[in-house]
Amino acid sequence: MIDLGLATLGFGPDEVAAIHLSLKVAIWATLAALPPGIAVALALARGRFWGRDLLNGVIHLPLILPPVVTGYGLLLLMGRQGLIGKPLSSLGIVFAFNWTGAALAAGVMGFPLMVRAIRLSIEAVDAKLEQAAGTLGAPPVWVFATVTLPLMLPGVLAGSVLAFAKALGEFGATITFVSNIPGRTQTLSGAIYAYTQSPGGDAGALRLVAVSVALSLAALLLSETLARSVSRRIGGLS
Amino acid sequence: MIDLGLATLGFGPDEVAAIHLSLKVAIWATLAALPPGIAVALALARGRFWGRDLLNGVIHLPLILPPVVTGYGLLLLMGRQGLIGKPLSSLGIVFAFNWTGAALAAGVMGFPLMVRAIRLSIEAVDAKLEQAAGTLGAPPVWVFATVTLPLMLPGVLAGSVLAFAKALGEFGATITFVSNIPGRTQTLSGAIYAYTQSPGGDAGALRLVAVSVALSLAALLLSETLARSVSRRIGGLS
Amino acid sequence: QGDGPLVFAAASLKNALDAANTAYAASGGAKATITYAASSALAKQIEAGAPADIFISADEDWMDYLAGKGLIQTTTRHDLLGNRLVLVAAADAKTSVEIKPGFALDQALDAAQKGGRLAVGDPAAVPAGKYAKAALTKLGAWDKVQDRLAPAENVRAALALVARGEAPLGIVYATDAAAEPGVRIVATFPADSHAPILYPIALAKDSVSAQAQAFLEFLASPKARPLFEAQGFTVLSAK
Amino acid sequence: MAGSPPPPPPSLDAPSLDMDVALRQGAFDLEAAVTAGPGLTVLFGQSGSGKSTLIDLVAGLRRPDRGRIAVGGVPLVDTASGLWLPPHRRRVGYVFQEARLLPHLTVRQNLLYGRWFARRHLTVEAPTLDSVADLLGIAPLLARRPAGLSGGEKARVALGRALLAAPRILLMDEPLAALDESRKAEILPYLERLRDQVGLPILYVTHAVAEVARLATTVVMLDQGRVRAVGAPSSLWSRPDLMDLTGGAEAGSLLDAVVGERTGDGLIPLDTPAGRILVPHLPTELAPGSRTRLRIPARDVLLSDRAPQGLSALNILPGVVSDVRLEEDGSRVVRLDCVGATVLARVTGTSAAALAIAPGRPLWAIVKAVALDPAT
Amino acid sequence: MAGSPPPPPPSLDAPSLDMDVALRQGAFDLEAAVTAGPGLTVLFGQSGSGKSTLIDLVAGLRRPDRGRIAVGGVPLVDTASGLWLPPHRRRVGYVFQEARLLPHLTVRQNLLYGRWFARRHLTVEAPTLDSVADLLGIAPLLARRPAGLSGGEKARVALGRALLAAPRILLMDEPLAALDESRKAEILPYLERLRDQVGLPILYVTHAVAEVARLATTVVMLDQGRVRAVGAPSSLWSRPDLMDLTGGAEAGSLLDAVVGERTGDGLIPLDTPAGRILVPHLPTELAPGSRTRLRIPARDVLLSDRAPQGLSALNILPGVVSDVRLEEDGSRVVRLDCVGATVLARVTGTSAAALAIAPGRPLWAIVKAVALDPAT
Ligand SMILES: Nc1ncnc2c1ncn2[C@@H]1O[C@H](COP(=O)(O)OP(=O)(O)OP(=O)(O)O)[C@@H](O)[C@H]1O
Ligand SMILES: Nc1ncnc2c1ncn2[C@@H]1O[C@H](COP(=O)(O)OP(=O)(O)OP(=O)(O)O)[C@@H](O)[C@H]1O
Ligand code: MOO
Ligand SMILES: [Mg+2]
Ligand SMILES: [Mg+2]
Repeated sequence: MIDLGLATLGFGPDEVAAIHLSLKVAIWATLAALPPGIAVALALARGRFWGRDLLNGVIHLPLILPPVVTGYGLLLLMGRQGLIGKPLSSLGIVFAFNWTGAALAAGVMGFPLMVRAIRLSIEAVDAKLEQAAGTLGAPPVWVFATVTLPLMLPGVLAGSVLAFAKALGEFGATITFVSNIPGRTQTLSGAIYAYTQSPGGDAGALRLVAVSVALSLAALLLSETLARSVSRRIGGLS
Repeated sequence: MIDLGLATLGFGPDEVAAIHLSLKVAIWATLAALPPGIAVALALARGRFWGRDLLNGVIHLPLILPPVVTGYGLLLLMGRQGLIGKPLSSLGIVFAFNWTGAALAAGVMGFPLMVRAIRLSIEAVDAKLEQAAGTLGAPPVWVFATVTLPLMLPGVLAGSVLAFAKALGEFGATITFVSNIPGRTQTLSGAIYAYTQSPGGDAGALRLVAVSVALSLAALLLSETLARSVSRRIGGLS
Repeated sequence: QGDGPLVFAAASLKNALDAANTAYAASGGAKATITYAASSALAKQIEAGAPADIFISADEDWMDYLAGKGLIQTTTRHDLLGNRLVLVAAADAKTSVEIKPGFALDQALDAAQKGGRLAVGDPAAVPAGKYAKAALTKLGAWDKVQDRLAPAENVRAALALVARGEAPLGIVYATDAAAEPGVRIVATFPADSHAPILYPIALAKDSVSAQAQAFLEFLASPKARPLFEAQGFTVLSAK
Repeated sequence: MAGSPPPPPPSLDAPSLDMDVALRQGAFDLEAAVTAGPGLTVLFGQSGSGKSTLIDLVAGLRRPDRGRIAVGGVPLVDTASGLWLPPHRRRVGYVFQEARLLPHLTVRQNLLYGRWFARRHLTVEAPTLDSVADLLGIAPLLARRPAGLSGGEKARVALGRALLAAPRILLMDEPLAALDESRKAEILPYLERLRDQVGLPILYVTHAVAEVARLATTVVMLDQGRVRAVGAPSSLWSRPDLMDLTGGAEAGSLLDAVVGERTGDGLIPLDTPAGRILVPHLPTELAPGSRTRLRIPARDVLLSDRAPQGLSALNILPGVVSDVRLEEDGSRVVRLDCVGATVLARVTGTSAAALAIAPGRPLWAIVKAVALDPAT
Repeated sequence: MAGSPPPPPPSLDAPSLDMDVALRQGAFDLEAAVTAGPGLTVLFGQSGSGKSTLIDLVAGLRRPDRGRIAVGGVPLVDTASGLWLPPHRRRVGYVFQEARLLPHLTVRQNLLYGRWFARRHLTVEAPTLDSVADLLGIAPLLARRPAGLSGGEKARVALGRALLAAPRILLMDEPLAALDESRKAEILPYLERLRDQVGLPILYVTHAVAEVARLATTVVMLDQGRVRAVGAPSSLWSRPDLMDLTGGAEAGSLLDAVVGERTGDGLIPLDTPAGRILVPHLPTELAPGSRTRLRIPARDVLLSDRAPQGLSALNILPGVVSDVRLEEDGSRVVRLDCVGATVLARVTGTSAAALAIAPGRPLWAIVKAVALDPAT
């Protein structure tokens, strides 16, 4: 992870760690959520299978439930003794008290936002173009990669930004799932939360809020620039 | 508000009140967020004005910040002593410790999700169709109402569902802004939170989680049905 | 909710206060409306003008915070309840630890689970965490475990970490441990190892409810005492 | 404007379209001055020559870099004074090259979309939904939505939508390209009626010479963003220098004509500058005395060195050769002066030699009556 | 299948398209059996008659309710056995009625899109990007994206894309409708070459009779979802019962012809069943000995009661009237038997009377050489 030179700006070592960790967690959460996010969005937008509504409901759960509940849920499922976590941990994949767990929690919380954005974009893709690509000999996977995916890029970008921002802001599920260990699982939000819980912590909280906002704005601007260049192309002024 | 007959299902009066309140809050939050949500989405999708990126950043804040911080922010801005809350309360509009405040908090938290979805849909509307409507004599507002709006309906629906679900799940900002007063500002999420905080409250929490999930699923199904009927029309099989 | 008082209470008091409230209503009082949330949130809301009549904090700090701003009627402030700090393990764990000065908590953790962590309330934010830190420091064990904590958002979350086997040991309130079948109390911290765990209560400065004083008195009365004790609290101010 | 000499107004009336614009888009550079009188002005030119761009400028869907446009004396845009009338206030009826139907509305709703804004401008003669739907054969489609329509059905709905909007000017970008002949034959007379009776100015893009011959009052020849020529079709189609645009194989002459009274054997005489020509039928709208135009493809004209006998052709026009042009393929395009009007004939080299064709030689042009049907 | 008598295979080869399908969409009901040999099969019919639907079925973009389709002996779909070959494995080159270009790719990328999948099927004669871009005049557009292209430019790119995909069958839905005459004249010979030399079967939708005459091996007449007739264009265009579809004004005869050696004066003789006919030029691809077809519009034929003298027309065919049909407009369509082939001539009532036209009367048909140019 790059050194942002934050220590020289008057941030304490735990704060610097939290900032770096937040970035790492948010980036990984977004990247890791992307493939399943696209797959689920595709299934929901195009699929006609049994359990479609159920799947739709399940991925919305993190949005519907208080984050603490989602955190408990993750603990039950993905914890060391959890239904999925137990077999995984015997494979050496441990989420508990690990930054990976924070990324998982952030990814799960951002998942419904990401899926919705991508799904909207998929639904806006003109199926006739995909048909045209098919008649030219492209098998469905190829059509997806060369036609559907580029055309749904606005949604993928929007979904990624939402997930990234949510990952920076998420803390209820994260702290419940992997706790708030400075230097290890304490993200920016966790650090901000800790400040807000002690009388007189407002100044510290505000400083970290500023960092959080700056990071998100950078991500936002980046995505807007990308989106603009994409739409300029498609829009025609070649 | 309709009586859901929940009392007969073994829910306590405070729980029944929380369920009713959650519905009320979520519906109002969604409805109230819709007009500004559409306006902001339109400005972001189509506008080329100074401060566009700033506006974009500001509406994403509730996503980026820990909900508690957003709640504090609301308290500072919209509270009885707040910058905006004070003049408003002299007009008789009081958010603090009122269900309207819960709706405000939920609306604010869901706002970035709603705006993103609507914006994606607006960007997918073919401007050539709007031009065609214009040549037929329709002034811009009319074109918006009869062409743009119907064609962006999928995004409006998706955004509303996200905002509604978020309103049901939101509790960090709400509890911080308007507290968790049973019968007054305690929503389902607040009640669930309170249960999770008391030893042995898991069963109670689980019961309310089930209600919350059921409500959201109903909203989801409704929106999917609407969306399907919309897209069936446009898609052709008349 | 009738004309009963509006009570802002720390979330961990929910079971006990709900029971007391019911008893109060049964005895003819106007049932109180009780809001449970983190003490920090409640204090800041009162600061922002929340119409609370009574504030019950989970620690002295947030009560002091409001007192400093002149937002409580200091004459009505007193410590209502006390609590004990305990070390817990999962119900089926065979761990046994004796708490004494210099005790090797880190080895106990390792014995139960290699590299295992100690679940606590976040010492930076949660009162239970602050008490735990004080106690461990006093007992000379803090340095051994301060890198091995699992700081949770609140006591209940810490408890869940232990109950789910994520952390082999945890430090929580006796009241929480008593109600959670998933955990077993391994040992209780000596009362003198930390500042007394107190739940101060006071009337808010702007209290308007005529019933507030009555409810406050009821909570401190012998009638309420067994209800608190049933949840594991020590009742400090029964008259 | 440089490169485009100001064309003479083709009619004595005030021009109904007056534009002089410049616009650059990508590598394409449009610079055109067009003054078109009332009636139907065809924009003619190769693919990519700027026809749709020009129409978009009139509709207000593109903005000129500089220049001005006025319709019927009403200025729509003038970059010098900063004037800009938005599209919805221009009252144009635009039939787009692609249909651009509103997908969420039924065919009926699409057709009636402009009606509300047109309500103040509706006259008793304004077409009704029913009349337009009947004309275009889309009555059975009214309850359908655009997605399921065939290509030609979409084109017809788009046409109907523009007609129903009570426009002040019609802009039609290849409106009939997707239609079959019989459908076209039904719609063409209607467009003529709009042009002649309703007096609606029409800007019309087409690649079909038959449509030019039948409909055009004026033709504007576009070539790579520049106006190559403007004028009545009869003059442009006899100009050898424009054959690259008017189409070598399609060369022919266009004669202005006045309709006469039907003769006893059912034929209708048309008085042209070249003489009287009999045709078997005319569009019903053409009453005696009205003006029309005949197109005589050069390859449909036979030449004879004597007045022919016993032939089925009724129309034999005497003339004098004024010009012979050798085509790439070896054939000759012969220009015959027939009492002031020009008739073009295409003959093979063999025939040209056999008939000793040279300027000054008197010959007879033989045209089959039915080849003159203005409906073609 | 009911309503559509099985047509005789138009060629001796194995049929390259064999379909017998039924499909209902909304109120529209398609039920068609089509057997077409190699060569170019035109689907002809009014707007909404089911042409695009039929092509979609072959491409696999719509599924028949029941029936089967095979191309070159390879079954593509058979509802009876549940066979379904997905579109990308059918190797069709589909030129859609709307261009359907991929908006995010450049013109070059659009053109080459199918190339990767075609790589195993490329022969040395397969067209290259450069050759196709030159043919279609889109070389300057290669770096552009579709959104800024004109209507005709889009149509040409779509055409090029299909040609470059090395298809096993070409499906073309009005591919030339948006193009100007000169562009068409460049593309038509290329399509002929594909048909004749490459032997690519082509299913072709058009409303233009000129394209039918020039290109069609077989014509399938569709009428409201049913096959009205199938056959060689020369037979269909002389059938009076099909005139509602073939177009009254467009009536004419189509003659099969064999190309001969160029004569001294540069004319090319074509041997037809009606006799030798001289034409001034042919598409360069037509070598002596190759087969082609001439279209003679009925209105371009003059009748004479004596062998004509001193006329520029070179082709004078003696024949005997076999039928006279009175048209709605008062003119007569005369069917002349010329040594076994049929030539149609349209004459006015006056001429018919003057020449005493009746079955059995010997007459001379006069056709201008240039009117026979197969390019028209
Ligand atoms: N999804 C649909 N639902 C209902 N009717 C449909 C649907 N798709 C096509 N049709 C109808 O089927 C008929 C045939 O359509 P098709 O596109 O095949 O016509 P076409 O012969 O190609 O006409 P055109 O020359 O106008 O393109 C049309 O009347 C059309 O309205
Ligand atoms: N946005 C753009 N960027 C670059 N070039 C453009 C753009 N829009 C149009 N052009 C070019 O301008 C030229 C004129 O386009 P226009 O659509 O006016 O042609 P047209 O005469 O209508 O042709 P067609 O008969 O093919 O429809 C074309 O060469 C086209 O590629
Ligand atoms: O779902 Mo939250 O309340 O933004 O962490
Ligand atoms: Mg165009
Ligand atoms: Mg079609």
